[in-house]
Amino acid sequence: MNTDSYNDGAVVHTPVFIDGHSVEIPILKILKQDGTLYEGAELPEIDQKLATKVYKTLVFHRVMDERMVASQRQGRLSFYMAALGEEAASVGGAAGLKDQDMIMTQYREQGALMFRGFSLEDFMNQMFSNAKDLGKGRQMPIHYGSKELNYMTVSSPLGTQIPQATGYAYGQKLQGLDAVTICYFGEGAASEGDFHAGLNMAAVQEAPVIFFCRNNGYAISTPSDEQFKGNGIASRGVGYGIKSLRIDGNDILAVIKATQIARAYALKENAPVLIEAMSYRLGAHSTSDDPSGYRTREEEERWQANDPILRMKNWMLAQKWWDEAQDSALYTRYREEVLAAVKVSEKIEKPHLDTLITDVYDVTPVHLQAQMDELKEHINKYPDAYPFTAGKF
Amino acid sequence: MNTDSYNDGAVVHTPVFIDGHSVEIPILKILKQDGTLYEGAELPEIDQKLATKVYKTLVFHRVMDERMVASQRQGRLSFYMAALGEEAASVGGAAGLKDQDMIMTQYREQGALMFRGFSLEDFMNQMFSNAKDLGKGRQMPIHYGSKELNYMTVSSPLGTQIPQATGYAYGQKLQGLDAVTICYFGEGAASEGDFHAGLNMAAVQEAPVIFFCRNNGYAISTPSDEQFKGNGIASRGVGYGIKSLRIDGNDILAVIKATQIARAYALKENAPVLIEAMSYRLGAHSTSDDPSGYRTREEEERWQANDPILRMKNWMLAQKWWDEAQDSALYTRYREEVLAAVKVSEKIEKPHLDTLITDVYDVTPVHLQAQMDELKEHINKYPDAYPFTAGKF
Amino acid sequence: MAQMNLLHAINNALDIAMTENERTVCFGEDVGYFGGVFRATSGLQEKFGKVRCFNTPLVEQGIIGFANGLASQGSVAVAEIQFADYIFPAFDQIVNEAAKFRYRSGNEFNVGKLTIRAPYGGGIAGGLYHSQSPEAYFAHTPGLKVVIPRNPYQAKGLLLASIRDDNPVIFFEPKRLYRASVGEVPEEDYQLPLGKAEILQAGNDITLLAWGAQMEIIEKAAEMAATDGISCEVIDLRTILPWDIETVTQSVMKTGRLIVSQEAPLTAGFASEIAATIQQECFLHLESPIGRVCGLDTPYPLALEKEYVADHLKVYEAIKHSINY
Amino acid sequence: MAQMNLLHAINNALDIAMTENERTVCFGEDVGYFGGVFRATSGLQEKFGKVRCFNTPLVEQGIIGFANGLASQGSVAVAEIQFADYIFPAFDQIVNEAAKFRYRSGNEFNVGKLTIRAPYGGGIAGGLYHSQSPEAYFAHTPGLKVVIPRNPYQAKGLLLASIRDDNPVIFFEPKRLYRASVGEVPEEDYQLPLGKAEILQAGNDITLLAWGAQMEIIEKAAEMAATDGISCEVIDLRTILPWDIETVTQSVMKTGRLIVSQEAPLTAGFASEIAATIQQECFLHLESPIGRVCGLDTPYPLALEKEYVADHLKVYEAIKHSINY
Ligand SMILES: Cc1ncc(C[n+]2csc(CCOP(=O)(O)OP(=O)(O)O)c2C)c(N)n1
Ligand SMILES: Cc1ncc(C[n+]2csc(CCOP(=O)(O)OP(=O)(O)O)c2C)c(N)n1
Ligand SMILES: [Mg+2]
Ligand SMILES: [Mg+2]
Repeated sequence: MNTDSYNDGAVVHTPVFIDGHSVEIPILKILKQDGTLYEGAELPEIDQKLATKVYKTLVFHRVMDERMVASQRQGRLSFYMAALGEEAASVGGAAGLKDQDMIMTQYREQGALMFRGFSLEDFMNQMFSNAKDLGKGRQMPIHYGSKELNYMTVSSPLGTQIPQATGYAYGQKLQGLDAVTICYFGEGAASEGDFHAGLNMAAVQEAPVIFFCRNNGYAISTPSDEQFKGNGIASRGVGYGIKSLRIDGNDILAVIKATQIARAYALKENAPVLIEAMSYRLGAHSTSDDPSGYRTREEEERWQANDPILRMKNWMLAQKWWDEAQDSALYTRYREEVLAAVKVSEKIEKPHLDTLITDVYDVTPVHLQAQMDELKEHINKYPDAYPFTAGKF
Repeated sequence: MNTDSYNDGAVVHTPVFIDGHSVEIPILKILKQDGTLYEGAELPEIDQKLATKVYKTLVFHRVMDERMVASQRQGRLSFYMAALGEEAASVGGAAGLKDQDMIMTQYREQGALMFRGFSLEDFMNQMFSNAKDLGKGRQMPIHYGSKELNYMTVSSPLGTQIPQATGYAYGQKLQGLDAVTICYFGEGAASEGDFHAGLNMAAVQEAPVIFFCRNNGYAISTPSDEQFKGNGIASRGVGYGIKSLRIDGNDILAVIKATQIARAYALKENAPVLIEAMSYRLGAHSTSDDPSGYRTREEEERWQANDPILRMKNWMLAQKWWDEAQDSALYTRYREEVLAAVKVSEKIEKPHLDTLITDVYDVTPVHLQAQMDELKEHINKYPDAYPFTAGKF
Repeated sequence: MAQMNLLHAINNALDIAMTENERTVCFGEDVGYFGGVFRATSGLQEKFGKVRCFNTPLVEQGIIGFANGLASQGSVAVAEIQFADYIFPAFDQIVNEAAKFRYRSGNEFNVGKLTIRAPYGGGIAGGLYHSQSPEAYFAHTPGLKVVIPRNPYQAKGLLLASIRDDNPVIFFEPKRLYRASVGEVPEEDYQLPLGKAEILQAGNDITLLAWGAQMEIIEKAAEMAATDGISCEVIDLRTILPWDIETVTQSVMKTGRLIVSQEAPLTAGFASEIAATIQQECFLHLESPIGRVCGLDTPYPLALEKEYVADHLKVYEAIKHSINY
Repeated sequence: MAQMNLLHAINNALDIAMTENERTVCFGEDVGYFGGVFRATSGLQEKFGKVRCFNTPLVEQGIIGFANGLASQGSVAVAEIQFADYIFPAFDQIVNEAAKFRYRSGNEFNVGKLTIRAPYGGGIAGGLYHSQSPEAYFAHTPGLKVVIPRNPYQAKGLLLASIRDDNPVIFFEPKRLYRASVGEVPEEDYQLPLGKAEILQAGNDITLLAWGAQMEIIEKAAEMAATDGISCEVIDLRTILPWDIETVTQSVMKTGRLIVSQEAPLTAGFASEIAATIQQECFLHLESPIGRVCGLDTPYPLALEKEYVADHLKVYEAIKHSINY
């Protein structure tokens, strides 16, 4: 009984407020921007093979974002969300985990899916909502998901994945699996009630879940100092009795390190861990957004100097695991591949009309089938009005 | 910009978790159970007049609870919720405020309303849902409210009053009033998403609101260690950047002191304060509950020793502001008054049939009036079936 | 067969579900050691351990969020919301998440293994917040199933079917009947079909349709009408979503008249959906307007509950009105 | 009179409301400095200061909880929910709190000064979570008003009326029309009545009823029908709750036929309430079943949006079906 024990703690006889200053939150940094390590820094478990995979994923991420933003500008794609400047959070998180771990994301973490090996075609087919999209063309671009790769399909309502991750991890524990769940979210989404629910329940229900907050300074136009007044998101972990860690989110080695130790801890202790990765959303919120309406170029430039991909490259070069020629070849290759893939995917036809009503339930109920039958009759009557489906069922 | 400044804090190069142990939360105690003060204790602003009013309110509270639980057992009342053993939290909170301050409660804080001067008749009329109930007989017993006394009508859904209190306080600030809002809730309700919303918004929107958590160890049958794993509720204030204070909730002087300084701070700084009062729900959750199904007699007995009313009485006696003769006379008088009031109120007739549809909107809409007309016709047809209203409209 | 009240029947169904599948988990506020404030989960923690039957913190959005995640993982999640009146904080997790989980992912993921139990309805002097019948709020949500039993036998069979059904199901339990409704219930496993209405009494003159605790009311009204020589066909809808249009249509084709009664307020309640559909399906067969006997369009009251509710007398009047139209 | 698009009209209404009463406050996600993601509150922070027009943290239940408190205090709270799809986390604060505030307190307190604005509806390739039309979820809730304008002129007049109305109002803005719909709007203050439908076109053969962005669709269908010699009476409901039964009844008494069209899925949508009520009110005057032309009973799709929506061709077919019944 908690309230019984309150007599055990410190007692005062004049009021003493506690506040944000009562807790000091250090930030973990391993890699400097120039590619050298901080003195005394402890590396994550990483060898050349893993490092190369991570680095290539980062570059692929950067290239795909760049190409897709351009495609959207050209009117080929309806919508896109880049992760410019904060790619290390998602790629490094996946790199610190095992393949059997579940990844639940907000939306700006496609890097984790890239690391898991989702194919370029799969990405494209989702974005072009075509017949080959695993999601059957039902959600807006960037709402990826893959059962095979243990990557939960993205859902637009913010924060909902947080208590879900707790439940998912609880199920993994129940089954005795060697697996945890990682749950990504932005510092904005952390304001949702679901955040509170998910973290508190994880602590109480002892779920092996890693909460990974990308604190990138903005929620669309809202700067984080209009989002909360506490010391970031990590300080909240204290209130839930959750082990918490703040890291430099642009430091790929810190991200991998943090995720690795969080995984080990969560699994061993059946307990959640909270990681707050400090970063900055260098690009627009999405292709529908223009940040010049709410922040300065100077601020953006300050953060350009912290590029996580360049930082890792500098390290790779220093390690002699990588060279400039390989680097430019990689960028060139990825650019060509992405461009080629766009051209293929944008031409693939739309999903079959029947997919409009499948998966609402496990089995299509009578009333819905009747609605489809009526729809088909209608389309047959006005084929010109429904050019993508007329004559195709 | 928050994320810019993260480079200013402490930096580490090997991971260091922060956790509940990172913040030490002392508890404020002023009055010992024997009625003497702790050495060095700072008294709240209190004179004999205020002290006497507070003490009388406490006794009235104890007596009314006792009588109403008995009335419920006798089948005269449908439902009741006592605050046995934690009366100091509500009475002391009201005593630390000014009359113009808004009080928003959960349900176990009738003490604050008693302090404000809600009449015994008003209490009774609410509980008996009769025609004189200010709430027009629409809510279950104990859902009091009074515009005149700045006491917001109680609402059963838990936690909803928390962001509402933030909004209310914001309005007070906007109008430039010398007034704050106090918001009571249990440690169970603090798990709701609305808690997170209300506290974070209060910090960000700079609202002069006092969040007053009654941590009484239980939410119905759920002990607080199955409610959260953090260090109580006060530790959460840290995460929101809210000044927080833990107090002995059975120490009336600590409650008044904390509320007084919280009010001054909130008003001066336009900022919220969080108070966590440690106490124990000595009685059943409500008259529908039987705690013997989930906790031990021994545990209850340990807490009986901390009776807040006895503690204040001891102080009053020591101050020579009160004597035993006065005390037993007061109990006797209140018992008689309550019993008499029950007898009057239970006989007052039910609210008029028209109150079934008034106050749904400011003005009754056509469709609702039509439903009422139809209902009246129906009742006229079957007067025996609706004995409380037939023939009375 | 044993005599069980509605609570026992539910407890028994949960016991069977937890016994047959060790991945079945029951949780909610006060659900663990204490067995729930109504005692529906009584004894389950003792029998299956704290990991499979437990208290959650007091946060409905968290309970259902957690349940969604757990179900998507492949566990069988049976979540309790303490009162249906308190389901609204979880509305987003139900309507935006659970209902759309399978569709939005192209069936990569689903929460078919989710069942949400919640006591609903009035008649217990509960006032605004312990009396609501919120089924219509969920009925506008493709992807959900909504089930409401009328008695212990139905409760056990429908709950087992709900838990095993591969779609998220909201199972509303008529709390007024928890102890009041007692009947023969087989101790062994059985299921009753979802999506199928049941004709309790065949009749020729008019169809009466309801669900849950309201069944008692329309049965009583049917008895009264019988003394006037009116033959009522009495139907229990049982599943609100997707509902059994076929059975109701067939009945109204025969009787030519329909009264739907629900506890919830009239406007935009589920009775309205039924009326809208049946006027379309049976247009040429209807001999009088479809009547809806419902709560008034107000919050659920306390002192005037008796006047407010759709009782048997109001249903009886509606029957006569329809017949004499 | 000025030419304004729907966004300008709303911005203009907010400007008037904030100018006339210094206790009027506008807030929501990104509403402050940036002026909202659709820019509906553009310029307001600059003009009225950060205390009266501000960003909130990203928490819809908090926004409405805060708004309830603020309104109960006597301030005029105009809260924005960024998309109607994200209103569900606030469902409890709306349905259990705002709607019942006055009733439960016996009118000691009320949140009449609350207005919730939210862009709603499809047609913008928004998929499941940027397309929903959730009006029916709120229509089952006594105590709320629900208002939906069809064009800039209506938007300004109805929004001003909503803000000034002494009841909590949910004001859904058809985001597809934000920039697409342009029209003459007086710069000065005016109000349009809540609870009153508007007959846009008188006709004799059939009544077409819709609201919001769906008005364009039924008007187009009416034009098509006109070339077949079918005379349609076209009505904009404007207020969903409480709705104008009288105007619709009068019209259907005259035409004998009714088609209701809504963007939302068919089952338990608000069209069902209308059909249920009108079959009752106009039973002896109806010459064919009341038709509902709605979205399919699925989540809102993306790739197949064109096929999914209740477009003018589907309405036109329904008209013919009704006439030829
Ligand atoms: C429940 C909900 N409310 C609002 C939105 C609209 N919205 C989409 S992204 C976003 C900002 C999210 O910010 P943050 O969590 O910091 O993530 P970031 O975009 O910075 O990666 C908002 C308000 C939404 N998707 N869901
Ligand atoms: C939203 C909501 N969920 C559940 C309930 C049912 N309920 C009423 S009181 C209570 C326990 C509250 O515990 P706590 O907040 O600690 O207050 P205490 O009773 O200890 O004073 C519960 C679960 C409710 N009223 N509202
Ligand atoms: Mg962000
Ligand atoms: Mg408690």
